[in-house]
Amino acid sequence: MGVVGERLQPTLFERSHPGRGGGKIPHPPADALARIPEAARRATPPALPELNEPEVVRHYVNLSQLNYAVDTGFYPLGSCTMKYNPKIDEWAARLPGFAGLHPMAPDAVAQGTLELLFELEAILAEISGMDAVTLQPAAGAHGELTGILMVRAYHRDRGDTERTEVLVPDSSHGTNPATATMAGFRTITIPSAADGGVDVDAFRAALGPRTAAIMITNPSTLGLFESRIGELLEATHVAGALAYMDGANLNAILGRFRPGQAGFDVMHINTHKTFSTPHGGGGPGAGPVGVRAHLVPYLPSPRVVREDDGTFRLERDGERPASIGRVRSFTGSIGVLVRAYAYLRAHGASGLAEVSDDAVLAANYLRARLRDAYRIPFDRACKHEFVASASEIRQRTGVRTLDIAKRLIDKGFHPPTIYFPLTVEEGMLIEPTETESLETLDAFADALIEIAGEAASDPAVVTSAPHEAPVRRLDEATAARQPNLRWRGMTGAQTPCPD
Amino acid sequence: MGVVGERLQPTLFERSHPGRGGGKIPHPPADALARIPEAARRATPPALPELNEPEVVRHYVNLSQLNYAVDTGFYPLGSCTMKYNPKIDEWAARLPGFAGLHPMAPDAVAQGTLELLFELEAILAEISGMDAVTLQPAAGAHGELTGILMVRAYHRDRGDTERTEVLVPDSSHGTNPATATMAGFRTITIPSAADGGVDVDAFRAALGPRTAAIMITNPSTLGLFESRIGELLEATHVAGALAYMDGANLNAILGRFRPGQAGFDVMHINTHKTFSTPHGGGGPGAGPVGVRAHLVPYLPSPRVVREDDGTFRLERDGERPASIGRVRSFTGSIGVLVRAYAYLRAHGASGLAEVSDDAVLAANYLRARLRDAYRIPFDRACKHEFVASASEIRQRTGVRTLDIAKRLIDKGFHPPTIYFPLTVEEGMLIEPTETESLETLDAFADALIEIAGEAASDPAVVTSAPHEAPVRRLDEATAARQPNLRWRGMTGAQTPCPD
Amino acid sequence: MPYGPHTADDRARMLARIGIDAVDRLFDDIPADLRSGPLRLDPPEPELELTARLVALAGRNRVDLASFLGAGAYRHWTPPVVDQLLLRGEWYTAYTPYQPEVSQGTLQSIYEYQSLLAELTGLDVVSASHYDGGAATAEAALMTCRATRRERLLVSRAVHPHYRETLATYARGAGLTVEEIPLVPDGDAAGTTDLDALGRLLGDAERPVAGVVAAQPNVLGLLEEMPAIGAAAHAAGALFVAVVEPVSLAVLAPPGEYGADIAAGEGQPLGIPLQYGGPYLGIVACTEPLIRQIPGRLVGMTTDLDGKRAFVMTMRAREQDIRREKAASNICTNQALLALAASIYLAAIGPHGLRDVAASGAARATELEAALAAAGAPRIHAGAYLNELVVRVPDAGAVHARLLERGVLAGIPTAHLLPGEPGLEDGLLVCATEVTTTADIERFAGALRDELGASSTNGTAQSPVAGAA
Amino acid sequence: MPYGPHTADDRARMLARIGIDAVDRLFDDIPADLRSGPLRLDPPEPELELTARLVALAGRNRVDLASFLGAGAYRHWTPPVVDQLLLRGEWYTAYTPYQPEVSQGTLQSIYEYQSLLAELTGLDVVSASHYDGGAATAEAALMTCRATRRERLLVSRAVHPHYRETLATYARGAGLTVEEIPLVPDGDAAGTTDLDALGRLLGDAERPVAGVVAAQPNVLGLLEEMPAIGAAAHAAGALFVAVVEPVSLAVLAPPGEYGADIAAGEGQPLGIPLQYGGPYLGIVACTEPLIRQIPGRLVGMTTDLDGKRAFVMTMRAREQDIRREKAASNICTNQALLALAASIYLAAIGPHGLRDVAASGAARATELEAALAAAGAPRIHAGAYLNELVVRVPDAGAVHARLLERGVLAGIPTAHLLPGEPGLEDGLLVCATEVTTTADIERFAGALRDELGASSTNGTAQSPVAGAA
Ligand SMILES: Cc1ncc(COP(=O)(O)O)c(C=O)c1O
Ligand SMILES: Cc1ncc(COP(=O)(O)O)c(C=O)c1O
Repeated sequence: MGVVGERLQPTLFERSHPGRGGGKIPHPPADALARIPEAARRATPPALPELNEPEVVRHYVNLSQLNYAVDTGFYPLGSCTMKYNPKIDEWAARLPGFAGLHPMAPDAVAQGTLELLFELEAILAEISGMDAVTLQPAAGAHGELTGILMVRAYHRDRGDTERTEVLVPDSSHGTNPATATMAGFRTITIPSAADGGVDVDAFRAALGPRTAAIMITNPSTLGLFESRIGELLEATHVAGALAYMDGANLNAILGRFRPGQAGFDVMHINTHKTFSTPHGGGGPGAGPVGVRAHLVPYLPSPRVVREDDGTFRLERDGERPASIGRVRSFTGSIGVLVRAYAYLRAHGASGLAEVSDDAVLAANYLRARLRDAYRIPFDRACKHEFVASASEIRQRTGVRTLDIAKRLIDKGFHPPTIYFPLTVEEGMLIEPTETESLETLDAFADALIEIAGEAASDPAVVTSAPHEAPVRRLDEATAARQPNLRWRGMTGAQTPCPD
Repeated sequence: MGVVGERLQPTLFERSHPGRGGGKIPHPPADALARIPEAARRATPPALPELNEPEVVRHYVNLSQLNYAVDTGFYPLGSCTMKYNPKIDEWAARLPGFAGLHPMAPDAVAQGTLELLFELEAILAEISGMDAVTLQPAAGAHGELTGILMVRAYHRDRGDTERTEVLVPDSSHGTNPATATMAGFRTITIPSAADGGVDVDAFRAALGPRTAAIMITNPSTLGLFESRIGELLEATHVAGALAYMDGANLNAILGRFRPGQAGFDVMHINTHKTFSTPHGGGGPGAGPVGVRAHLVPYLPSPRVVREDDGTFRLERDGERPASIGRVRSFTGSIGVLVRAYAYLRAHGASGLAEVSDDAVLAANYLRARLRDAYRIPFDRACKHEFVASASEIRQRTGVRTLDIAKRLIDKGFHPPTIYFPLTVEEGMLIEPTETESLETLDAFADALIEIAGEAASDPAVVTSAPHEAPVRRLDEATAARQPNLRWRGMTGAQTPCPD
Repeated sequence: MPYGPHTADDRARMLARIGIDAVDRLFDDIPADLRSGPLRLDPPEPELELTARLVALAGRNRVDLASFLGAGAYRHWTPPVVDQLLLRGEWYTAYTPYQPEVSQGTLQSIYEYQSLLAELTGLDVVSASHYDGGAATAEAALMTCRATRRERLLVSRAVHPHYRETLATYARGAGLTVEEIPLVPDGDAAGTTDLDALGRLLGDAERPVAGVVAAQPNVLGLLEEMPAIGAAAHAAGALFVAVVEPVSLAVLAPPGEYGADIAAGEGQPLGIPLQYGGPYLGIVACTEPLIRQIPGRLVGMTTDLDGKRAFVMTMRAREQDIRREKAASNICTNQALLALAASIYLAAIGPHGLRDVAASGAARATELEAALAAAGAPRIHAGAYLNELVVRVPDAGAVHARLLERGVLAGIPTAHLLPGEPGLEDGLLVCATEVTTTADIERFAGALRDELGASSTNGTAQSPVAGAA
Repeated sequence: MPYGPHTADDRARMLARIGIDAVDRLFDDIPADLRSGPLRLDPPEPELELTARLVALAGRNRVDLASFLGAGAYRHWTPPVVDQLLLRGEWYTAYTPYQPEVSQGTLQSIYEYQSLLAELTGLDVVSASHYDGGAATAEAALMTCRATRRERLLVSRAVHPHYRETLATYARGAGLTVEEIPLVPDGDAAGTTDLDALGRLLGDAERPVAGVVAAQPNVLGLLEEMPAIGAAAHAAGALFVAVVEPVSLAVLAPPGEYGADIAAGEGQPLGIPLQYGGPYLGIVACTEPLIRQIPGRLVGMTTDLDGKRAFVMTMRAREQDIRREKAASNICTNQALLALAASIYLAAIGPHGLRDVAASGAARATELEAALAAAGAPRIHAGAYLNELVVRVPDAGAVHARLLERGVLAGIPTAHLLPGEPGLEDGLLVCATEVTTTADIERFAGALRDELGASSTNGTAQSPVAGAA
């Protein structure tokens, strides 16, 4: 009921009432389906919920109020870049010319979108320092798969078929090793050095003729720039492997470091992080992939081509035979890319540089503010995020990072990413982003410091948190042991169709 | 912070930070204002708040969550018809063709809107049983003024200048007498009879050669149909006066009673009630006025005219010389009227009849359910709303209607209208509307019955309510004694303009 | 019914509880001879078909023209954030905040609106909103009568004609007299309120004046000598009502500074779509001493029982629901959502942005003036203007119609706007804002040049000329 | 930076606290030789100008044509309530619900989505979403390999070519073999999966098949013998993947009923705008025994410490963030907001509405078939179809291009869709849905009649003919 009353909501199914709803679509002729053979028809209508529009609205309005969101408060979820999503981008994606265009429309009908995509590729190529970009992948992990499949095709085309391994640092995001597996590679995990960077010796030891690629997240998931990246890249190339950069953390280095220019062969970009397309409660995103010239032949098809007369078209089937093929249906998550394009245009060169400067400044400011209350495992200049650890607090008080995270909820903040990367004990990865004000950063630091105090003075208040949220901690064990993944017991929409 | 944290929000001014914002409008040339004389220029820039867009969004998203609304729950505010506002209507009003049309656009440019208005007039004329309708008035009270000014013009044109009084029942809405005053009339208040209707004898006694008009709300603000309306109308007309119907309660009688056909001379309609255009936290609305033939010459100008060739135009200046003139700038609250039109089309004849049937059914159902716990002063078939009274509860327990209203908040409901009409002691005017489900009606009745129980068993919990809202009861006395109606203390946006 | 919840079964249960057998019984109190038959309207239209109908209707309006229309409603660019926030059901499906405990959102937003407009106007008391600029001006004029207990109003003829007509309608109802202050016919001050005439009108001691109403900028786009008008009014014991355009207040002196007692105006330019005239936002602001005369709602800051800051409707004894026939006005439903739109717009665009909007309009208007003059349509007036101006075009009405066929909405013929006003027979009132593009201006000037070349060769003046013919 | 909060002063305060003098210091860890110069991009564009740019670009797409395009993406009418609810920041600016206590909105909505799709597909386990129909199909195929520990996949050639190509790309990566099941070339079953050929392919005991993938309706709009395909697959120890279109499931038998182990498909028809291809909604559903193989997120119902019902992500051990290289898939970011759109669409349109949508498409398609046949373009196939069909048009590619000039988007030349497929050289795949109007159909048929009349007089058949040439 919003501002007052019970906040948790019944399910759509509990709200259902046979005979409700209707009035939206004219009824087709009664014999509309007569020509469909009985055997192919559905015997029992699906038992979908029947609601009238007012109930639908209340359901989703009230449910939405149970969510924490960037639009309601500070969301310093490390590695996820939860920054402000400009509203003009939402408007742009909904322009009928963009939103209503059919993906199988002939090129002549799609010139506006094709031009936008072509321009966007160029902008991303400039930012990434790459020679070409594909906009097809639907997310970061999808971009990784696309990139690693190109690596595979590259080696295979050169007859280099013994390269079956991908080196991945232990601090990397889970998508990296999972991608390697999906692309048919074996993952070799490289430990981190004491300074948080890749252990270069271990790396050199693992590198060899079986190495197809290295996947480096830079800045790393610890928020640290790999300062020995030059060495790593050189060794990789000397070994005949390719260097993949996980660009999920590009937000930190816009205009400061262009991976392609620096020697990476291929990288993906998360538009839903760096270019602020909204995360949507878990998606959608887009994961454009940039490549250097030697990988261009392998880019997925179709790409956008500009003709001499200034018109645009999609590549035709088979036009680039070395392509790894499609990684999805149609051309890409265009609605997401329209938003990214608008964001990029609004910022321009100077704005993008400021994005990174301010993101990095904010992270370092928080690091400085939290230094006394929390252990900062790598207490040097971080990039857009940094890891703090409650390991000492835990030793002293028994209060764990999980508890601190839950207690932050009581204080009105979304918790940071916790226990990631897995390499840091009781870690929390804090990413403030560039769109949060100093007042907000201070309030958050104050809250975390206060909680550190509570852990000492009144640990129970922390370990039993949250107290103010719509629900308390959940029974995840039962959820996994006896999974209830769908509603049962609707009796089916067998009521006569209402008018 | 939405789902958790402090719910009350700082003001825009407290959120302001000099130097924030910008990036939306290109800067004009520095000399853009050079040709404006110094004397006409503003010396100090206005001290408006400076926020970046993320802060603006959080401000208004979080503030909005402090509101109870139809979209979040049951809002049985009597006399206000807080029913569901269909979302297609919001969509329609935002179509660029409607939203972007300039009010001084020539007729040729405005054919779509003019056609819609013309059709809407016809639909409302049919519903009201009137001969013609003006769509100009911006709200119900504005419609009243328009109608009563037409009455005035009518009498004056007939040389009937001694008619200086307007008869208004004591249960009427405050806008009725206030309107009479604005139109230069004296208000004569007519008491109610024991059955809640107009006291016909008192009415006859007051009626006379000085009576310009009677203003009858039908169904009345007690939710009762004036069943002696035939008598009242006849007496009015015999006395040479005109009969105005306050149509705010039209929701109850669609397709059952057409006021013009029944003998009323003029009435207004609240689109924001009967035809579900949203109330917007207090507005906007629209108050179309229907008249019988003898008042058509006085309708405000301009009206929409249909030419023989099927095109539409606005009346030209002076085309209908007896018109009372304009009651506002431009043509009307068109955006509101587009919504009403969509609503009317979606419902059609049968849907509108169902609206009233179901609204009346719901009100009578609630009346039946509450009969044992509350006094129902007029316990007969009501229309779309009814009055319940806590007078007996107050006598027994000291708990007042105000307390009960506040306690309803704790139970997740918006309170009904209380202490209105003023004629009922400890009254609450309950209007459930036709869009609320039986489950909701039952939950509301249960809550009210429970509160009646609490009043007896634990009156303090009721008199100190609400307990669950973002704020407790307010200090209205100080607010009125030492009015603080604006923020002070912003130091002014004298910072250099940010880029 | 498309949005209703009730099935036949639900209805049966309700009837049973009520103890009747048919809904018809609930209408037995309508006298049989007064009952109506079924409505003669179309059947319900499913939303899918309704969509097509509405799209077709909207498509019959032409909003793709190069438009130079102003005169009280202005094309502006509104950041999309404004409408996206307005579309939240918590805002637009709430009612008047009668229950403050569950309406702090609306209440705080109104308080903020009052504060923002107080700052823009330089006047401390701002009502929560009125119907529109015309109604606001009328209510402001009525305020002066209540406050001075006088019954005569003077209105500059350069106040928007719709506002003057609305004021006349309201005044007629209230039994008040309205007289118009003529405009200076020629010379440097041509087109502005005639101060001498004002002096004469105020000088009639028999018929003391309650209020003087003038607009800044006026309906011809010209800047008035507001301090002088105010001083004259005050010298005669009258109150001074300034009709203002809120975006201009980013750069023009605020009414509170030049002695206005009341400001009235149209808030549409603050982020509200044109919509062929409404819903718009009537602004009324006044000085503290007039606080008990102001019509409409006021929201004040206060505390709750726990001492928490909170907001509430206040000074309600002026309002119709309390005072009935003695109320300051009959206004009830107002334009709260539009006031919210204006606040969000101001918050989103910021003070510098607002200044840029106003100054861009001025810059575009300068460009427009030059282009039209070069095309043979010089400015008519000599006085200063902000972003609207009148140019002379021989046979203005006909040229206007022909330009429309060429996709140019060439402003408004002044002969329609101020019929009979000397010197304006051949004028077009044109307007530029920050959304006016150079391409639009060139299109206008080019088309105009063609038309003027085609229609006559007896050359019109090629450079601006002050004063009327 | 347009949306940033920091002033020079703020930055100075932050630097001071960090103890450095310039932001540049924070980038000292980037080796000097690898630092980049300033980006060679345009300067920031104020939103006002960006608005104009975007409107111009969008205007260069043509969305005003009479369109008969389908083939995997479908024009439908979506109740406006869907997008208005999606635009709430609480939905679209949240992230993956890692903290369930402050994410019950998203979690419950995913649980509801899973339940709705389980009901539509007749399969109990539904993932929280995949990238799109193509990726979902590929993931479903990979599941069959993991579950059977086999490495050979059979895909009907009547599965959308993009899906087949995506599957091929994924399979190549994973080292799997994909073979296509040919289509029946002629006769009553022309255009559907060749069951005999399928039998032969499954019969190869040396190379056991993990999964058989077929689509219902297939990409030519035809209805397949799904039970027979499933039975054949199962007989060979393979799993059966049905590629489905969710709106059709209102009227067609659900995969769970005809023996599919997995359903995959594109959720776009459930209220998601066309957007030139995305973001869309990949659907994957499976039977309970396959639960540990399903990739992507799952949300389950549970309780909190107080016993209150609540929702949480569950069975996470399949996912990359926990399992890393052993995960069921690398998927992380998915299409949650689109799953929400689909749920709201289903809730708003209801079961009867969904049936009406599906049946209206069928009715419109019948109308279209008749009109095109009368215009000289008879249907090519004899089999049953729902709302997409292939008609024969001599020189289809050229006619298609000429119709485009006349404002008709005449579907898709089948020669492009399934190059080399016998009998489809001269076909157009056309589609009708509830938004197809009679006027559009007449426009198409009229233009086609003109074109066919103009281009040749050697009469094509005037009545439907079964089978391929
Ligand atoms: C470092 C890193 N790499 C890869 C990814 C995967 O990106 P996506 O979630 O878009 O698939 C993420 C996402 O959180 C990430 O943080
Ligand atoms: C009976 C009645 N009359 C008149 C009005 C005034 O209508 P409005 O608020 O639109 O001015 C109302 C509004 O609540 C009302 O209930």
